[in-house]
Amino acid sequence: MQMTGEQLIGAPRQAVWQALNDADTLRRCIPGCQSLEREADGRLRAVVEVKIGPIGARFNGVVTLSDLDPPNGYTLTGEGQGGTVGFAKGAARVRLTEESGGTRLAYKVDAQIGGRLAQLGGPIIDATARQLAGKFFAQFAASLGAPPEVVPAVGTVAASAMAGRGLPVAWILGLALAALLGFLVGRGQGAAAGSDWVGISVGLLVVVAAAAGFLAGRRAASPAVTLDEALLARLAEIGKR
Amino acid sequence: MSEHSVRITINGQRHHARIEGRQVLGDFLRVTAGYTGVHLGCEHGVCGACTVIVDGRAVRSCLMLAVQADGADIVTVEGLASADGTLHEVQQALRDEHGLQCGFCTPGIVMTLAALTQGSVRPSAETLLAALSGHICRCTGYQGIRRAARRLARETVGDAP
Amino acid sequence: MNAPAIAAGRFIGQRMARKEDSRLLTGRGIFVDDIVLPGMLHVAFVRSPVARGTIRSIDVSAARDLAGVHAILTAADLSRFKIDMLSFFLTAPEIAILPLAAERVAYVGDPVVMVLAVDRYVAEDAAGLVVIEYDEEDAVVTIADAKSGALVHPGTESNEAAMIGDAEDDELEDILARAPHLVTGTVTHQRVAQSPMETRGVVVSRQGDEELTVYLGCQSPQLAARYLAQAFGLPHTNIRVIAKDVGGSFGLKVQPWREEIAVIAAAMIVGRPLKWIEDRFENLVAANQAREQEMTLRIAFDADGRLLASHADYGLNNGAYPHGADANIAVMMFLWAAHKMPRSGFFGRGWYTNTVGLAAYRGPWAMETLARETMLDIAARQIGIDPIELRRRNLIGKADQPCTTGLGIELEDITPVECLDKLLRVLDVKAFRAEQAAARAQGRYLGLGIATYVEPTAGSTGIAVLASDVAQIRIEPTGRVTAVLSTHSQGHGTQTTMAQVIAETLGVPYDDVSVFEDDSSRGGFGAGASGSRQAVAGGGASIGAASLLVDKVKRVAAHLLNANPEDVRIEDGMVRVAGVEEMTRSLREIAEVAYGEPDRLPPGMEPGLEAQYRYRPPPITFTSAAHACIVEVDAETGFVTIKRWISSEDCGVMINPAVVEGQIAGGLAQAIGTVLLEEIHYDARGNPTSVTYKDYLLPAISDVPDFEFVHASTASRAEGGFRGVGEGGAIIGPPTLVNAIADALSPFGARCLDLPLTPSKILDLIEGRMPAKKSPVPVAEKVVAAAPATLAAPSGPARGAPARGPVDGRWKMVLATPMGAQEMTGRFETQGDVLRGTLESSVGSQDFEGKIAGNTLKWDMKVTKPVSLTLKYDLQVDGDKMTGKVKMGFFGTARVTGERMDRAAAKSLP
Amino acid sequence: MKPAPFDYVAPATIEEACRLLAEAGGGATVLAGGQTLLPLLALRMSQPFVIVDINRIEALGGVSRGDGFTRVGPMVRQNDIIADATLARVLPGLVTATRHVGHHQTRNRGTIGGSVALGEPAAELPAAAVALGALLEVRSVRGVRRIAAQDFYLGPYMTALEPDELVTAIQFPDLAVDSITLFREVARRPGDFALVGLIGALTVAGGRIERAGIAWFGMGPTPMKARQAEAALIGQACDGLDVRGIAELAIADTAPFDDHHATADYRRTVGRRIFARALGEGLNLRQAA
Repeated sequence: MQMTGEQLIGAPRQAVWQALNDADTLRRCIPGCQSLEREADGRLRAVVEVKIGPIGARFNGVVTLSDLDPPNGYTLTGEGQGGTVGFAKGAARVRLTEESGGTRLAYKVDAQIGGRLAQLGGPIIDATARQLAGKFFAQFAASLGAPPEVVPAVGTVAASAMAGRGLPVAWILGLALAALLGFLVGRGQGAAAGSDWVGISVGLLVVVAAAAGFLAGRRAASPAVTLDEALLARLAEIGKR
Repeated sequence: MSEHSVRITINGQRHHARIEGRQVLGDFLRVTAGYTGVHLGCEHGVCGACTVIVDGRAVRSCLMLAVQADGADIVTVEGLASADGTLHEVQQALRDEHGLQCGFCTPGIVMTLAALTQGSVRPSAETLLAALSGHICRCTGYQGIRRAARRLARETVGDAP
Repeated sequence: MNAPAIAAGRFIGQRMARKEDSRLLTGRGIFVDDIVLPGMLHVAFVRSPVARGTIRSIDVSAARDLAGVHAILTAADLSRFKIDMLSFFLTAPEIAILPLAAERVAYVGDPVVMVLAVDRYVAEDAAGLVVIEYDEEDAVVTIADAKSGALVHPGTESNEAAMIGDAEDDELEDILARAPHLVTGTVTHQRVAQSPMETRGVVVSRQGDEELTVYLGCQSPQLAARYLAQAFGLPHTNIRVIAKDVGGSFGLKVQPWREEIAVIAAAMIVGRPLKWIEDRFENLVAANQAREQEMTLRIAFDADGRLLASHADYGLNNGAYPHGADANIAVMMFLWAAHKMPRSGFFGRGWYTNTVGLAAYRGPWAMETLARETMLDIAARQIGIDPIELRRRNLIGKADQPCTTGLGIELEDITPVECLDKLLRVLDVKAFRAEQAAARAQGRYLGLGIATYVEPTAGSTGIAVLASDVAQIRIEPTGRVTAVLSTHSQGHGTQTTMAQVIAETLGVPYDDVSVFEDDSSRGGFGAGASGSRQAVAGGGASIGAASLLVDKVKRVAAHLLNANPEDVRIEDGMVRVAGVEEMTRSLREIAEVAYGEPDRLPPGMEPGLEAQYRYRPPPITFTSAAHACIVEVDAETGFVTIKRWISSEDCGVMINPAVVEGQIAGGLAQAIGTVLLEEIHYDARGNPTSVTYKDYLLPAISDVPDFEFVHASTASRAEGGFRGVGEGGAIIGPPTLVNAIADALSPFGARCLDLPLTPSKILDLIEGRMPAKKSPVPVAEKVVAAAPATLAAPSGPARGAPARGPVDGRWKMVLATPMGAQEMTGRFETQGDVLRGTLESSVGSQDFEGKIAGNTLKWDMKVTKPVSLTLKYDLQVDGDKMTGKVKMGFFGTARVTGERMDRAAAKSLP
Repeated sequence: MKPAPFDYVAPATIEEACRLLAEAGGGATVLAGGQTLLPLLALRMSQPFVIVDINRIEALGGVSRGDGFTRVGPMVRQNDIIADATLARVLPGLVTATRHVGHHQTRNRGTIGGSVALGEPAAELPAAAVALGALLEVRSVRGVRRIAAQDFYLGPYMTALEPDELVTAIQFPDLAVDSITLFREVARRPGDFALVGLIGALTVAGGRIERAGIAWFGMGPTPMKARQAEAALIGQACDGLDVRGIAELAIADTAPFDDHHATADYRRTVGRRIFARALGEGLNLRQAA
């Protein structure tokens, strides 16, 4: 799976660069992130816990920063092990350039998910990762004092609008997390009836599309998903965690 | 992980055991209690081979924890034929109609039919056949199973698939 | 020469209740998972989550520390055994196959680590703690990927696993080009899972150093024991395979495979009984699967719709580790086996991919019937002939036989035309067409599909393991009859049908006969269930052994009663002398004398009433059939309702019509699943994504209609007149249903050639949107010769290198044929450019003369058995190595490799 | 396919269950009918620290009539919903929908509350709750709150329920006696997930549609409420209704997807058709035929 994109952040490049390298900032911005520690030689070790309804897993992720070129960018390679449920891994190239109004962050990501996630989770993964990226971005921008991109009360977007959003750090750890939706940590009651359980992959794809679309805001294309206030409220609220 | 002591009646016999909370009922019946007629075909609630009667109702023993059956009365396929070996009506019907081949899915099918025909009022063929859609048989193409169900039904009308 | 339908006997032809059923209905069958042994440990596998790559590291420390874990094994631990994985033919595979992956993984689900623990729960806990790092590589998933992608098995020349036929045939192309009618289409058959309700499983315990008792899900304990003996290099008698009840197989359990072998090896290492029961998730991810093939078929007709020629271009996805590398020669052998087809050619190739390996599935060559019958219907529409009439014009009928097909198959008594006639006696086509027209007027779409086929069942040439079966029958001193047979049932009911045959032949009550076939340590070798062979091969053996006993009983009784042996009859367990009622004795009385009072027996007669007979069936026996199916397609939702299905088959003399119909019905249900429901999906990275029964849809009772049966029952030339019936429904069912759907959709001009026909796809066809197609087989396109770097295997043969030594001398040569690797010894002698020599193999030896030019050797060899053809050898010598190919007529081209045996012998030949 | 280790607790009261959920701090999973949870446990896609089994809580069962509503306990088994005389009279739509949930054997264990609380987007009961305007009573140590079903579903398996909360009742408002039930489901096999399905209830008075509640299942991330179609229907005369036009509006409120079993295109196309048929037949309109 590949993702490329760029985003203008309302903060000076040096600040963005520092934030990009500040484990604490990253931890706070990464959905479901239990811990994130910087080890020697730029490695970041993260534990991400995700849960959606009855489904959940704990991922151990390691991210290596290389080609460090402050304050212009770096390359990340990351891998997340989810034990029985599978793995996620990938690499991302990040560039920062100054612009009027702030810093433009551009990234190029290539990554995969494997194991039961890919076998049972199907098409959700790609979309989930993108959504997480977008999710992280809102957090990250907020952490830099600039408000996340304005979100319409009701976002109407197409799945295509998911492309080109997000930030690699979140995404790399998000890969681990991509297993399941980070913004759902601890949501949902586990009880269920009927033999409803296999629809998971299917549905997730769409909710992620919805969420990512919602983050994508106005760059919406033709109508695909309509979100109600409850979802927006929920997303906004999680956004604050 | 928690351990629990359970009292479960199986085919009229009382079983007292100490089990892990995570043990699935199907495993308890097969491994702990020794009723190997209970067959686990998919362990995710689709094939129906593990169906047993719990407190009068046909349920998937792979979709229940054993600890949940504490105090329950369970009947497995071993509990149907009479002591002298005479087959239960459902078993006889399946035998007469050649309703089985490899016999792996058979215990589940027997238990669903036994549960539905145990009452005083016989269900219709449609009812029995609808319930049998919860069982997968890979051998027979269902011909003999359907004949047996119709024979056991209140009236023998054709099913509407 | 067709004998009239056989009048039903006392037991043969009767719908006897099955002997298996009382135990299976009361939960007292014994399946592998029911076996519990003292000290038994449970196995769970850690499997690769990537389809292709190398194993960077394996960390089992956390898993090993878990309480209840006994041992954790990897390929390194098993490497102490030399294990030879074998094909179904018990020949060595073309590629190296290990029970556990060592350096590389080749598909998602590839077993890498085994956990041995006190129970399966703990074993799975520990499996989750094993950490394996992989360097993932791009996966080769589809046939198209295989043609252009990296090597699935580094060290091989290409991803081509097997090849048959001919890429170019100008003469044939010419006929096709000039034909009045040319019909072309590509039929795509999805990958399916055999999906027996009981998954694979094994319980193994080691006795002493080298003795093994193996409870195994299999299709023949005898074949499995022989397989294991060869695989582990142990004496056959040291291995006892027991398989009392097996919950279906359909080809999956035809031979032990990587997991079973790994568990058996592990049991030898740890010296504790081990149990592995495949769970359904493993079964759908990692058990060998079937079909996934494509055929582009071109058929030429004359103006009257008579066949002129055909060419089939065929591709078969073998996965990474097939049960036997395969280009499925049977597909080509039987494509036109029942038709007047003047000229047919084909080019078939099997491909390795990073998916689960190929295994047999009920009617492994079924693609030929699917492709032919669906294309014949398309042809009928295109030419403007009724599809039934088109078949009548081209099928080989009674009057045309005996004859030999283009591929050398001798036909004497196939009966597809008779089956079709019988079918049409119960199906009023005219009335249906009227109903169809009326329905269409109301926007309802009915369709009628018809198909015919012939199925080779028991054979006794070509495949060594299938050549014969044995029956050992005893009339016990009690008068009861015990038979030990080399047949085996995974639902077939051979304990019932063989007992019927034996009771009929002996003249004893059915209830007095007990059949045993579940233990390799009693009875003799036989392949058990495979290729619809058991009625013919097992039935023949049973009749043979029972007849020997009848003869002996007559001689004993005649001697005791002073009667003429010809006047003695056995009826219902009583021995009677014609016309002398008071001389009647029970079989028990005779048996007691035979065993206990040798002095009262005819002089020199061996005591006892025991007989063994090994039966070799005719070289080939055919079952024929014609089926019809009527469907209604809901044009609003694309759902198909099957309204009627009639089977008209000729499986010869029926032993038990209920069992016969059960076999056909089971096959038809699988056919319905194949056409409408079942599909194993892989994503682009080789992840299987139909890994539960909620995504892999098997037919339920509501998907299968009531079938109607018509039986032609003409006796075959086999003992008892049986023909066999196991696979037919799964072979003829798919085209019958596809043709019915296509007929219903004909107003939309839809072609239904891409299975499965899901509601979504059917709606696309109806509304003219082409469904997303998988890569079709390009017509006879050549394999890319100029290979990318990855194709240049390090150990690859040095092509075109100048000969660095003379060829003269003795060479050890290996011929990679569709039947597996064949070893031979070659002796070569050169005089100038003349090459003379001899090839010796276990079969015999043959001289040849040819030419040598530089390092290139060429010669032809005529072979007459099993069919006559000319082998064209074309080899290159490179020092002490020899590589090249041999063209084997329609068997295609096989790779040849050779090694010099005696350097010294060089030039030393007289 | 064996569950990973967990602690199992089976409280006897709602209060105790809420306390256990609060203590677990998000690490607990509630076990109701278990017909979805058990497979997830077996596949180890669900590995909770604690399983809180609510099957022994009497107070979570039973069907009772209130003033203008019917109260259904979340632990009422699906086959008991089907067999319930009261529900057959006052909520025929719920009964019809429940007949399509899973198979006989799973409905013997599966509960209405479990299905409604899970929020499987292709399942019948969450859509029924939305279409029939159900109100979910939710309890935790922090207190009680009521959530309208239409606000409850945020995404697949993603609901407004907090990790420490338990659904303790489902209340369905009474429908007018002459209300019309719409139900259609298209699935590969009986008991399978809907490729596309819809459920609705219309109240007709004096030939006009007074109230309309319609929801799709299998057509998006949640039960998809056909808002635009509902709005268009209310106040309309039954005669001469533009069924196909309203079907278009209904489809506009869906967001179907491609998967193994059907394309998004298929779901929209067939959804349009079954909606028109259901509505047409429901109102006995000739256009339908």
